[in-house]
Amino acid sequence: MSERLNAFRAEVRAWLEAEAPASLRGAPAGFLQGTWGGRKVKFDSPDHERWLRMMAERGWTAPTWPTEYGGGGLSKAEDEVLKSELRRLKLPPPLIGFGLVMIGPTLLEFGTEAQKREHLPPIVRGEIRWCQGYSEPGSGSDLASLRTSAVRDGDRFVINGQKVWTSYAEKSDWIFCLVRTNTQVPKQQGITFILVDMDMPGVTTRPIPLISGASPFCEVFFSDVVAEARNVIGGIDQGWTVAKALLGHERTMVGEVFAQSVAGGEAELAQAARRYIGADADGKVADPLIRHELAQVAMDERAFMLTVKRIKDGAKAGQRPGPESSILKVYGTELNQRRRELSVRIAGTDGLGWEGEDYPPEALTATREWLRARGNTIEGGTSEIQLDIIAKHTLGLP
Amino acid sequence: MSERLNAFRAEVRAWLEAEAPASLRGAPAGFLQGTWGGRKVKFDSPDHERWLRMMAERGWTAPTWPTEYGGGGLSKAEDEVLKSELRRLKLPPPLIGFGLVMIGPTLLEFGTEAQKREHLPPIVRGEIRWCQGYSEPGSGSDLASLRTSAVRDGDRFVINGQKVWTSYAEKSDWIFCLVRTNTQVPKQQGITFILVDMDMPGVTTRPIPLISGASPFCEVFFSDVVAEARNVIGGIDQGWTVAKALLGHERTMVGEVFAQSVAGGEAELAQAARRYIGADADGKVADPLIRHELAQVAMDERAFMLTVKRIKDGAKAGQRPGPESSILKVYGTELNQRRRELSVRIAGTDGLGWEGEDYPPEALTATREWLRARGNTIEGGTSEIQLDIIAKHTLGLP
Amino acid sequence: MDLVLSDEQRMIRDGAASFFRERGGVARMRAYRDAGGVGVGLWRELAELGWAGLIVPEAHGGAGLGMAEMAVVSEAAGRVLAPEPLLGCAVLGASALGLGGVEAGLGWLAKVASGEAVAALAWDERAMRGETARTGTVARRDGDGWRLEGEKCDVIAGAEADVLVVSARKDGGEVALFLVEKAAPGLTVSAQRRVDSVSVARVGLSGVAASAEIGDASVLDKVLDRGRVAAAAELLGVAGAAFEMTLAYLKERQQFGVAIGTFQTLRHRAARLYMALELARSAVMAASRAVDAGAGTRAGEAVQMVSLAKARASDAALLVADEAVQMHGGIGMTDEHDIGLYFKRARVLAMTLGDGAFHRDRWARIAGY
Amino acid sequence: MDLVLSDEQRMIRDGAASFFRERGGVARMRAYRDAGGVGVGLWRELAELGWAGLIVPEAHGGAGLGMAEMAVVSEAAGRVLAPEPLLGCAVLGASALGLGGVEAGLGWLAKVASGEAVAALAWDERAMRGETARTGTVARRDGDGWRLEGEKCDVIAGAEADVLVVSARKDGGEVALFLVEKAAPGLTVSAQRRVDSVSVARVGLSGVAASAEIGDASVLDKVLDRGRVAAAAELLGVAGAAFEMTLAYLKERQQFGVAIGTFQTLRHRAARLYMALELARSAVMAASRAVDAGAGTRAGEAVQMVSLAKARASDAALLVADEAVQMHGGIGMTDEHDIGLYFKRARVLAMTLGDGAFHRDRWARIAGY
Repeated sequence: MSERLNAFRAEVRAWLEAEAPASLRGAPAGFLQGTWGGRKVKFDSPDHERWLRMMAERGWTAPTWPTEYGGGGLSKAEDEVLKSELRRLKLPPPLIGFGLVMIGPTLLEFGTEAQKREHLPPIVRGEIRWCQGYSEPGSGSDLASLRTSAVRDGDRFVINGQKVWTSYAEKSDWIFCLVRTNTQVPKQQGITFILVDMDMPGVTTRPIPLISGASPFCEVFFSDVVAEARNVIGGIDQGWTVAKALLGHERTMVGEVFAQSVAGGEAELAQAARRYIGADADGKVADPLIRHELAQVAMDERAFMLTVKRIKDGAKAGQRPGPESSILKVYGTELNQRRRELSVRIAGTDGLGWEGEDYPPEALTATREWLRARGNTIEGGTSEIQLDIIAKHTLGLP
Repeated sequence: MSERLNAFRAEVRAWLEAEAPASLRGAPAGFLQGTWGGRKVKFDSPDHERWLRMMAERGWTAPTWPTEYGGGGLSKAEDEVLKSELRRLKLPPPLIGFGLVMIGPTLLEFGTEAQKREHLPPIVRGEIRWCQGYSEPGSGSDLASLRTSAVRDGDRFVINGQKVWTSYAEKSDWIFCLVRTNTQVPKQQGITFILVDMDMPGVTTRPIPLISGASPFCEVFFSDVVAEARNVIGGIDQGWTVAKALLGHERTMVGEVFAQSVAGGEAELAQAARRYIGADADGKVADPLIRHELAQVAMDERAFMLTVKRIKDGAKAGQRPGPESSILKVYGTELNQRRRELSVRIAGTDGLGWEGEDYPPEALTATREWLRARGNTIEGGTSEIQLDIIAKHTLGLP
Repeated sequence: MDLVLSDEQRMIRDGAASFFRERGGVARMRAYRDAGGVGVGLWRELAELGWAGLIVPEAHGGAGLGMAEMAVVSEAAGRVLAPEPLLGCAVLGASALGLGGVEAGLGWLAKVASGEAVAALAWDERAMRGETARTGTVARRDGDGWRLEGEKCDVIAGAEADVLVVSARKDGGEVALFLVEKAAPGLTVSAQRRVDSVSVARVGLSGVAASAEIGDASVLDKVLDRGRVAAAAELLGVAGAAFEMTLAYLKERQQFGVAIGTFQTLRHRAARLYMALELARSAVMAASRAVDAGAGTRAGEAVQMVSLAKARASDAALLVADEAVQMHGGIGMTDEHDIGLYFKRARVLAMTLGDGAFHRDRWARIAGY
Repeated sequence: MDLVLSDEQRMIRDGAASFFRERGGVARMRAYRDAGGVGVGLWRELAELGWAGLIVPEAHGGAGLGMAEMAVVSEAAGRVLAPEPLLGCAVLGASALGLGGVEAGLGWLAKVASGEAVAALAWDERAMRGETARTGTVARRDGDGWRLEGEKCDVIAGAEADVLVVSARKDGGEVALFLVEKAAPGLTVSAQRRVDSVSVARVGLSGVAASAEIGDASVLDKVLDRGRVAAAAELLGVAGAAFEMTLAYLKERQQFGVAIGTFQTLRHRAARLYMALELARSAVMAASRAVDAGAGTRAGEAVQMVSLAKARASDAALLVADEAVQMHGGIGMTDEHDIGLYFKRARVLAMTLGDGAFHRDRWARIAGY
């Protein structure tokens, strides 16, 4: 087994060394860096395009998906090897997006053979970009109360309503939506999960500016939009099961994203504190409260990252994912808020800057990140909902 | 009016100057200092006894109660004058206890003429000491679920059950109790407020040691205890109305007690911090976090006392008691906890002492006060219940 | 010093509330922002109502009232996020001109009270972190006068000011206040936009001739303390209005078939916000009265009350602001909803003239821990 | 350094849990307390199970295991508030005797491991506030040996100890560790009772002759860090058990016709306690492994992990303890209910070897802010 893996590693390494575009090597590995794909794709460079094509050809844009749907057909262990080799050369992912991490896995779990054959290969090749149509203005925490309606008309559905908080809707090609197909039954039982081509007439999008400025979020309006009945996933009125599976997946992802994003934050904050506040005779950050909060945030970050590691180590050791994972979303988002808050406090008067040449650019960024972070405990399931879930499912409270 | 008050003041002053026992003047005015009265009364000194008798004779142990029940018949304004003159000579109150502040006012509001004539004069004279029988082991926050039963038998009731958290039960003569007289109706509608002579056969009491050590709290057990039906206050099955009125009164009192108790705490804490921690080169308490928390607690105390003052000033100006008063119990008790917590932290290793000659006596006291304070947010209506009340009644949340 | 509003104060409060309501409430701030956030809004109208000169002595054309009355107006302004420089001009500017009792300063007061002239105080600097003892701007003696050298930041109403009062160290020693007129050569004023979209000025002083010295460091402290009381009162208004919007939302927003205000967690948290606001209000009332009582109070007492008020109001407002956005959920994060405007103003005012931590440190210093 | 328990560690955990359960759980602590709270309880039995010598090298009669294994036993002991001196003797005492590698100290280890002798570390003093740099006890050279002068406090198992390791400044300079036997003239040991009813000793040293010098300041730091890991692990046990008792109470206690665990405020607060405990657990696992890895880790890294674990575990335990009493309501305040015993032990362990604030300061120092 390990021998086969070693052989695989050698093969991957040789191929990457030989073929991967030199211009992309040594890139900083930000988690949102990479090509999003889609009909309106914009490549950062011709090498980015070449990199996508060559990886997609091997199915390595979706390494663990079955080869019959264009995937790489790799085992988890092989996937780890591939990832570590990409990291070794500091290569960006060839393709990112909600097709790969959200609708793709959902189709693999709930889709019919025909649906998989139709929708997965274009995702692997980066030809179709997907977005998510879940929340509505009246349905936030109570998602199942959604009202966007889909009325059957032969082998089609006609959709009317509005979605909100759809990331990158204006750049996407297809949207996976929750729609109401039955109003005569309890709310969870009348929801259908359907795929909609956003090029169809009647779909319009509008960006949502936030308190922190521009954002990828959009509203999406449906006015007599036609969707094919064959694009219903998991059965008519059966969409809630599909939706919940996807949501659970999303929350784990969010926790991990925050874990990645906190790494290295400590040093940055400490530097800012020295720059803005200076040091006392002992060489300590001159404001003892700020210094104490720096330690608090840094230590909380470390404890958080160690918890992420503990969960992963447990999984590696063959333990079932423990209930600890339920805390990642709540804690990770609050931690990010506290960090941004501290960063603004450290910046003093600069921390209040909104625009203007007199403010240091990094201070302006910090201010907007602080504002943006307020949304972390709301989006993707509010902290209140997460705590309810922990109380009920993890602690077994009645 | 003001002239009459001035005349009254002159009269009071002259009388006190002439008659009040010299040995009692200049006493520290702790809010629990004074004679409790009752059949088992213990006077701190013969002068304390003389002081009680001479004040009771004028009805000035209960200055505002009507003279026909032994009270002083004073107006509120006259009462204020009397109080200020007592303060001037630093005289202790001649009599304290739950008769004066709890059952007395309740009888004045809800009692029949016969009940008032029977029970009020012995309170005024300090002959009968009262205690309160409300909570039961199964009925804490949900007081109305109480189960101690009283069964009618002619013009008597036979009582069986258990009360808990009765302060000074073993030193008291009578207990005012909530008992269940009807189990066939909604719980609030089957409760009766009744007065019980604790010398009756079948009453036993047991003290409750707390995590902080000995306490005035007791359990009271009723085993076929007989009470006269004429001692029902407010009607059979009508006790909940009486109980609620008394509870509201109690909560305001608790808030005021905390307001009194915080005064002067700041200087004491600051001195302890200097003694235990020392000062840095700038003369500041050497631990910057402790110093910061000292300021936090001191400022919170000041804001709290100012709020108490604002409520009183508003009442003086003829405004109806505002909703602000609902916050006193919650905030005052949490403040006391934080202060005790800080005091233990300041004392370092001494803060952990339980007993032993090697610990400074004030540190041992501080430790027990810290432990005792944990109960503040539970007794007299938990903070959770208080916050529910604020949300509903003050904020009008549904 | 009873902590109740007098009849006159109630009248002023009600008058201010209805003025701001008639002028469009918070919608006016949104329009002001979308128009670029420059200028002093309805300053002339406010002056006609007597608010620009509210604390200016009657002898100098003002109403001769105190901070207790000013606080009432500031709170009303805070409730609608009024962009006018009540704090910047009517409190800081007017106090800086007048409290030193120097003719050159007093002479401006009538124009300030009438709204003809805008005055601003330039005291803060980027590296000071609120401590006047760290003032870096220097005044060098030049014949009978002084020349100023340095850079000031966050000057409220600085871009619109006709006259500036600038703090600087006399020959690098004691801090004093200097009068600088708009046209003075060497003076550069550039507007900057803060998160609340109200612009403040960065002021460069390059050998600028001061027209007079009008106060010493103790005057500056008194001016700042008046500003702190006004800022605290304004915060009460900002946070109070944000809290009421949130309370209304809790009653109205339905999820899971019920109003979200039925959820106990939100109820308890709302009750805690209410407590924080009530305690802050007591402190602000006490501070305004202590400042007005002036010499009548124990040394340090008024200063401690001011720090108490500013700390409490700042902390309460930040807490309310955070919770208001959270309780509004997604809509609270959108630029379209007014709660975000309150969130931003709360932050700016909380940091202005010292936040909670600053004032707890100051309290500890005065109390001698 | 994977953060999972090995099979051996699981076995030790399960063994310890069943041992303590069979011996009566927390009821044993109550009985111990009611009997006056002196002595070392079932120490001999614990020694027979190998726990007294768990981290003593095999060459000296111990099991030769590490802090990762010790942490597992300490947690199990914490869950039942075991009064035995695992922390005092098996960790602090044994480490102080052995880590300096000096024969005079090593010679005691076999007896300690077998339970024949109890060892204790006397390092703290009333005015030190946990900082070893403030050690006041002095060692004066006396011929080839040293004589100790000073007073130590809070010596765990000090009253029962056959041998003490005492920290003192050599001629007022560097701190070092000295071996002092029970019978040494000039040594006075008096037991004191702390809130958790486990007695500790105050130790007076009046010209006491040390039988050897067995370690320097760096050894003391290592000893204390091992103690911190063990205390943090014990806190996990104390807080974990208190949390589970509270959770059970939330499910069982009925008010208003429902279990109080249906009230959202309590649910959310319980969820937060859970989070605090899980994060503390991760930190404790990481710290025990970092200490065991020793030289393999970046300088400072293990020390930071230790401070992280102790700070996190202390803070989590204090939070859990406060909430556990509050959620139990009145019954939680009675001496009769076990939750109070947990409350008190949590406080003692949280303050022992540095509380959260102490370790945040230490972290900041190492991190260089």
